[in-house]
Amino acid sequence: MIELLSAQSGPAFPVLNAIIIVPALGALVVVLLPNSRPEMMRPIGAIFSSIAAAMSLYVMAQFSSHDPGFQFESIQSWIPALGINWHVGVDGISLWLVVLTGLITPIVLLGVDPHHDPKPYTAWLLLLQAGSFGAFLSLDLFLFFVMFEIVLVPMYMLIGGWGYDDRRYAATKFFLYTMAGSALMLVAIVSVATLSAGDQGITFNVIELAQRQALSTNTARWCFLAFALAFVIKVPIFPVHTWLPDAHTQAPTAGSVVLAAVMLKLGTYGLLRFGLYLFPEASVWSAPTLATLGVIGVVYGAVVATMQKDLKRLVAYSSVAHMGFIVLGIFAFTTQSLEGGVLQMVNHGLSTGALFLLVGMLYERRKTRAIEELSGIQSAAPIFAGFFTIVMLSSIGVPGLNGFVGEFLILIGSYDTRRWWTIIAATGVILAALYLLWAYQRVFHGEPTPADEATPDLTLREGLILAPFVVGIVFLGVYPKPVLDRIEPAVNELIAHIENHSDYERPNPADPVVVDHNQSSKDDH
Amino acid sequence: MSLLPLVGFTGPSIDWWALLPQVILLGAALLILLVSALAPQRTSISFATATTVCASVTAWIVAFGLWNDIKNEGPSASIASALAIDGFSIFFTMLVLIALTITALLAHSYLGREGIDPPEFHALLLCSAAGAIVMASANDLIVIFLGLEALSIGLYVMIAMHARRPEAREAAMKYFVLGAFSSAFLLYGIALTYGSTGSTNLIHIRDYLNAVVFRDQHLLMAAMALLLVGFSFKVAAAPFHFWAPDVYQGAPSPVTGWMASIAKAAGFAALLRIFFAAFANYDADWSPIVAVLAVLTLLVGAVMAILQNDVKRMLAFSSVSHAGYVLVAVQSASASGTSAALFYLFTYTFMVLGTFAIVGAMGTDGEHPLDRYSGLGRSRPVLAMTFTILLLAQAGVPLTSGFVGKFQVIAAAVEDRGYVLAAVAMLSAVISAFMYLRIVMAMYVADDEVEGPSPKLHWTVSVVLIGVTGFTLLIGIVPQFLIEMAEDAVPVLIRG
Amino acid sequence: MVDTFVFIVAAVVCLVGALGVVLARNPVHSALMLVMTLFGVAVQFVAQEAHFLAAVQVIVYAGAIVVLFLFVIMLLGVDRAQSLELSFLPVQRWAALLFASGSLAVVVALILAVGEPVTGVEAMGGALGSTDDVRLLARSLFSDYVYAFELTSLLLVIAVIGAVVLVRKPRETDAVVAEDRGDA
Amino acid sequence: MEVTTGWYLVLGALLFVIGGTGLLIRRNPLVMLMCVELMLNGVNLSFVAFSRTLGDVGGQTVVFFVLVVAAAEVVVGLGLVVAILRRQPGTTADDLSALKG
Amino acid sequence: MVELVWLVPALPLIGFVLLLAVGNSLGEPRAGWLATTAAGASFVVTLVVFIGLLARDSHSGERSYELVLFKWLPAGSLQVDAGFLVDPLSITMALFVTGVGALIHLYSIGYMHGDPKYSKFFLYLNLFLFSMLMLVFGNNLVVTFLGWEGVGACSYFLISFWHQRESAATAGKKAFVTNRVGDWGFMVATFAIWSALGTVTYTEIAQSPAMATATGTAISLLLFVAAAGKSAQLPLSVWLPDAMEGPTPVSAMVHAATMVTSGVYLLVRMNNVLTDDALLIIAVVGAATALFAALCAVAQHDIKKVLAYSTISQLGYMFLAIGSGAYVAAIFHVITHAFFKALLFLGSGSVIHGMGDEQDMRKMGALRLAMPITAATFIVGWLAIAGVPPFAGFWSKDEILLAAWEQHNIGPLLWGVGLVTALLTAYYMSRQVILVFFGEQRWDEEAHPHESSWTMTAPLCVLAGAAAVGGVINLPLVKDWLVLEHFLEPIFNHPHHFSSGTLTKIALAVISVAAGIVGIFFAVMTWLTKRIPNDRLEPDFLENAMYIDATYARVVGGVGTSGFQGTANVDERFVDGAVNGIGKVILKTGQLIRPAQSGYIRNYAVGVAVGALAIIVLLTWGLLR
Repeated sequence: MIELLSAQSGPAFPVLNAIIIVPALGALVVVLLPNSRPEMMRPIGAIFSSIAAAMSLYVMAQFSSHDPGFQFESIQSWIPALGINWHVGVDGISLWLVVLTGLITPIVLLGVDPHHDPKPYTAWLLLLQAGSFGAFLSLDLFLFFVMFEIVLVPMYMLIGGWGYDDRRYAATKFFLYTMAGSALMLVAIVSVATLSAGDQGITFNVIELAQRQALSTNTARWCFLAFALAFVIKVPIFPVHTWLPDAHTQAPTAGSVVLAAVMLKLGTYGLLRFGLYLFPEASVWSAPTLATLGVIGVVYGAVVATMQKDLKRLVAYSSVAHMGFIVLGIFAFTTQSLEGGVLQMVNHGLSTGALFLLVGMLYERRKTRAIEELSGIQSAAPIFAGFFTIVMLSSIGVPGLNGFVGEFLILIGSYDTRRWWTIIAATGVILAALYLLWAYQRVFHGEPTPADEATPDLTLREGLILAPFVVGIVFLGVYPKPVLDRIEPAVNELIAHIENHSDYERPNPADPVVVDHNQSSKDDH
Repeated sequence: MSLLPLVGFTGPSIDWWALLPQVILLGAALLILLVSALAPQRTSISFATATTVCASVTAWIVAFGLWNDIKNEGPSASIASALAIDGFSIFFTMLVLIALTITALLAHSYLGREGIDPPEFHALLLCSAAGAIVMASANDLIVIFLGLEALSIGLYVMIAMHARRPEAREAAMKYFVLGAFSSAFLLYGIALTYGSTGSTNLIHIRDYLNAVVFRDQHLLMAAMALLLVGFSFKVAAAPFHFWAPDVYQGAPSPVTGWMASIAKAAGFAALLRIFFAAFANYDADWSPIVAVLAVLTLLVGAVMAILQNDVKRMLAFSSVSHAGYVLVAVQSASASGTSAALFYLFTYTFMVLGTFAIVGAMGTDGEHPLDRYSGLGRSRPVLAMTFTILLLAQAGVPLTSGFVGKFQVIAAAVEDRGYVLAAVAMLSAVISAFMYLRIVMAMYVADDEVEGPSPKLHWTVSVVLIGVTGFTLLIGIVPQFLIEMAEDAVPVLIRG
Repeated sequence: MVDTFVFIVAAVVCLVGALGVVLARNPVHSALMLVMTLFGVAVQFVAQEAHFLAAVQVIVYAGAIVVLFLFVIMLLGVDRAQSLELSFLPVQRWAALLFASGSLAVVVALILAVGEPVTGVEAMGGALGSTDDVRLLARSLFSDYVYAFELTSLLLVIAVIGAVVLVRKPRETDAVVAEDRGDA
Repeated sequence: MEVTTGWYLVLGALLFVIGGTGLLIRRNPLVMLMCVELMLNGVNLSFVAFSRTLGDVGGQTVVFFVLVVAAAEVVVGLGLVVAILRRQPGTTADDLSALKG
Repeated sequence: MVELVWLVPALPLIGFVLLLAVGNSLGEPRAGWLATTAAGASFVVTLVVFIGLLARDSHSGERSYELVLFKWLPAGSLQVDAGFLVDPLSITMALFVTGVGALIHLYSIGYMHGDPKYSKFFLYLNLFLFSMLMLVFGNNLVVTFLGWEGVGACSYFLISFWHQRESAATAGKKAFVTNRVGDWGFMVATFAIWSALGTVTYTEIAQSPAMATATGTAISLLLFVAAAGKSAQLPLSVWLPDAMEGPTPVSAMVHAATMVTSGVYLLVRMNNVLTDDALLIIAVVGAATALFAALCAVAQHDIKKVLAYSTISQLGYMFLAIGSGAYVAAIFHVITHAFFKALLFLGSGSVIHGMGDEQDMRKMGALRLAMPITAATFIVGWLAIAGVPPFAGFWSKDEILLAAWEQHNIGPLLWGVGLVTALLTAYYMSRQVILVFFGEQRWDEEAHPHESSWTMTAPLCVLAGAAAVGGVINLPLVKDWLVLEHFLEPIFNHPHHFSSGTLTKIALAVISVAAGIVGIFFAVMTWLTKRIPNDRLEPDFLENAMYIDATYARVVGGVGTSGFQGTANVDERFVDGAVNGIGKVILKTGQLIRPAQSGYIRNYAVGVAVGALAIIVLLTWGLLR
């Protein structure tokens, strides 16, 4: 009941705006701090980003799981001359990504030591958080594009400033590749806005545009392709994924974590929010192709990951595989697949983020990420190995951990609409076990060399950094219901939207034989 | 013994207020010369700067007053309709005056450093500024031509004043010869226009073209072509851009900034007034040509820029590809396109002046190798960040004025169904982004042993940098008022 | 008949002069050839009843500008012959040829296309022929073109400053610098 | 046969083209300047021709301004040439090609 | 009482959590006792639940109780509960899982004595027990899958428990990955079932109408793939022998008694979706596996390897039974096999322990004197597996053979294979017993084998008892004695009934017993009395398991690796190369047009002039309009 109320009349305080602004403010504050106190930078930054995190949690708590629409909406006129507004809102699809963004940043900020120049490091991370919030929350195409582009700068700076040997190449490649992708999207954005202006006047309001559906089929398809290009590069899916391994490998740990946990999601989120929502017909039209690319990504990413010699590269390619699942789920257009997709975004954020943290910690100890230079770590650092194992199993998709929930929902949902894709994608679970276990065996099992013997085990601080990830991994694996409940309405709304504006009909699997406990469970909560 | 009585002759009415900005500038120039003739050299450095700044500020205030008058009473013309008093002219007047102030401030320290005679320099600066204003606000082809010559000849001299440096001499010579060459083309274009429309006055030309249907329009077309050539040269559009990189590189940095900002802007102003306002009926003819020029300019500028290793030269080429952007806006031959162009030029002026200010401060010996910038992020974080912001703004990164400018250009192109053109523009933006990133990388990604350079910044330069960077960010975040200004500044041809 | 004769003679003079300017090895000769062209043009002006302009043409151009040229040539002592062939850059020959022939082609094409180029436009300034052109010139100069007329003052100021600044003797510091910078 | 405007225009065009071509093939800065003068004269001729046929004095007035411009250009141009040749005697236009690429 | 079912898996889970928290500080042997208590307690609770279930009316579906803890995966029309299903089948499985599990926990206390990772071992054991119970009690496919994967993971941990040994690490990985192939089948089967029936809950599946035959067969085969993965049927059998790298209690519990039989459980659980075509295939594969493994077992020298192959072979038996539709027989054999195979493994473990980690039978012999209890119990196990009446193995095996005989397509053939397998089983087990406990002593004195501690021998005795008399739960002699069959009846839509007359039954039984005797006799002749030369009875071909494993290795190591590496190279060269290629192309273009920027004024003038010309032409003749 309370949920309902808060949904109908959003809280007076524009919390979403605050979520975006606070970290940016924090960045400003950090920049203004005196250089003489380097040790102050990260804590102060962490305070600001924690405030943002707290607000995102507040939003999660106040979020109504019955309202499929956008909540906490807030519109301010920004550039009336061009029909552009500051328009933010959150729904079941973006909610969890916002929460994820909120929680990840303070953790990495506190958890990962930049070793030099803490001030700009903190400031960039805060800007990154602000930008990511903005991208997930914005309901105005222009605003979205602004945020979508602006996050490149902090990440670029993080890679360039704190990355490893080959950082110039990696950072530049990252920036240019993504920018090239979004270049055409800008054209498409303007086209959509101008072409669907009609007599109602030009607007960049996503909801408005989605309702108008004013574009001719052909134009819509072209625009969709422009959008899709930007997003698939960001996701990334085969064959436009090659910026990812370089960026991940060269980025500092914090960069890799945020990149994997948050920034990749901009791609899949964009496909959902702007691809499917704005261009239902075009999405359905292109679904086979994109789903195929996703499945190729699943298998291909795993295969290539198997052969990597650098742990970070391996994890990066595993990202390609995991994101492939999400893309498949998105373009299967069923409740389960989409829910699974959204959930899997969060899952991937947790597991891959944690993996990068772990690899980073390993690097801190051994100053190498090369698999063949490591062995028998488990004997020297059992606790570390334990954490790694849990995260690895989640990434492999062992039930009881979060990875399984997402993948299972995606696959079972896709089976009806994309049978053969699903069957092939399911082989991904085999390959995932293959490359991760093999890497694990080479790094953690076997006889430790003296150097490995000397590897210190996890410190308490590191344990505390990893703890939230593990908690999330287990919780989402055991009891994802609260999350799914909030995702479902939005997802169903989206599918209904697609059905209204295209010839797509969602399949209805044979009605389950009703048994009493089913009903009893329907009317709980 | 007997003077010819000028029977029934009455001179045209003159709106002195509208003329005042130019008069002030010219007056200031003469004042500086006068004083410098009397007063000793040393004192007159700061005096010259001060006078120039005061003059331009006063003129700016006047111009602002005019802007409001026009908003209230609408546009008009004066001096036998040769001087347009519309939002367009005032918009550019204000732009020129701002750039003038900035350039004067930048020149202040530069001249002292390089031992160039300040009074003459400032006098010429003022005169060429006046010329630029004339170009933007003239309703008559020949007046535009005179303004262009005033601007250019002033520039030739300003470049050559740094005669000690052979690069400067070479730059001056190149600019002069090619400039004269191209203005001959422009003049021929004016001649043909005159021949086919019977006047050099844009208003009359517009009316005549509206009224008459040509038996054959070859002559007019040739005229348009030659006019286009003349201005394309001024704005350094490919294939008339070859002079730009060399001249920009060779010229003293403040002058480079002045050229890249105002010479371009004035050229575009004239181009817009002539083609968008006077030749409006024939946009089907000229807009494709401009589109072709735009594509060439965008790509050549971007592709050549990434090959360079001299920062000043990189930026020279990048300014070429920026001209391409404005051309994209121009070719759409629409009000929105024009205002987009105006917005772009306005914001670009700030960026490019700031950029060349930093380049000037960094390259005290006239050399600007990229690796000189390595480690700047460590040694001078604030300066590096300023430079980064200005560069990213030129790359079109959001929350900077550069992005809003590009956005409007793209919008204009798309409204005109110029999807391909828009795509090309964006892709060239990506290409040139690579070049900007190289500079940023050099500043931030340096090996630890390099301790970066720490150039001395005269306070005037710092002031300028703060100003332009602030403006760039401000417009990036709240562009509304400037967009509205640009929309009010679409040129109109009205008889005075 | 007469005017045809005059036109042809003057045109020939112009063109020969022009070619002379371009082709003469020695800048001095070029200058003199330029004078020849200028005279030819003056004659054409007369032929079109632009007497005043003709006079100005002779006085200003031939009288002032060319003399200025000659002064500079003498001043710098660059009156050496300079062979054309050597001065060709790669592709320059063909480029020049292309431009020349191309433009000629365009001109011819235009003539063929445009029988009588100018359609009947009503006179803007005072109609010619009514009175003597000096008066008319004065009128239009001080009415329609007064703004331009005033602007010429701006130009001249700039020209003066420029001339002064440029030809002022280089300070000895410059000279020194010039040496050690090893240019020239 | 009777002399029409076209004839004068063609003559002007020829002067213009010869001047332009000259600028392309000569490297002596002074001669290049003269070539520019040739071009301007070609233009002047066209102006006068037009003004005659249009029966409009404006064309002639314009020629007047062109003269001024030409004068100013020549003054500055010659100044430049002097400034350069004084420091590097015997320089030709082609020698001024250090800035390139 | 039935409601307590949640406690059954909960107890080991608690044990796991406690050990995770305080395991290291508890140290030896307390950690072991904690784990054992948890397992034992869970066995007790299972008994309670069992009694509770018995208390209910056997007919009218009373004996099926579902307990839903919470909604696990609610997504639209898909509603997956975290729920338990207590019915005869699950409780039967649970009983012996917890029972045998508890015993093996107890055994491990002694066996793992002195191991540095003592507490961690029990931690894994408890986690395994928990997962196994989730597998058994899950009320829908997904929860079962949870346990399914859980036991897989635990077996991975336990096999590579001594991970410093490269072989152990590799074996663990191999087991997991091979199992994953099966898991793929499980998942896809689940998807197919959901898309066909709209549910994944067992009770609903049982009540739902029959599917199209094609779908049904597909699903059945996918399920069989899953089962084959877990239960090491051909062609996925390769991981089980390697799994012997793990500590012996693990081999006994995970790889003999419980986990490997979960494949059987799954198929029995899903019996009403299995189609005849699928069943035939299952039967054939089962028979083939049984024979293949038995042949391999003949030539092994490692005491545990023999048992491993024997396990595969026995599992083959179970699938033969399922394929023949005799689900009860399958479950029956699962139970008896759990007893005697666990017994044998623990016995071998005791031997290995006593011999100081010696596993090669050629270095043993005459150990009956050194370790009498072990020997005695081992012999019981031997008689049981050899199918000597009245030991447990005889009854279950006999029933399977009978079912095979009655299989309607190729019954006699299957029966024949089963018979040969029985003979071989008797032979290689006898060989093992002789080599280990009888004959001359082939070990030197300083090995000084000794009997193990009571914590190890006690479980042996208990299991020996079970192996001896376990048959009583389903004696075919009198109809009413078929306790198990009656008990399990409710879970089958159409219960299987033997059609053969009593005479046939007796005949078949006699033949099978005879086969057993022959096998034993032959073994005695060759290995004990050496009347028959035994030098050519251990061909490498069989010792290396017909090189199947080697072939896999070659394929994976050869084609597989190079293919993967190739893909990786393609990614680097072409996919990424294309991207960098674009950059290169742009730069090249730049280099191409760069000469135009020659620095010569007159070149630039050409640009202007020719450009002007071009524009004039284009514009004047309207070429671009």
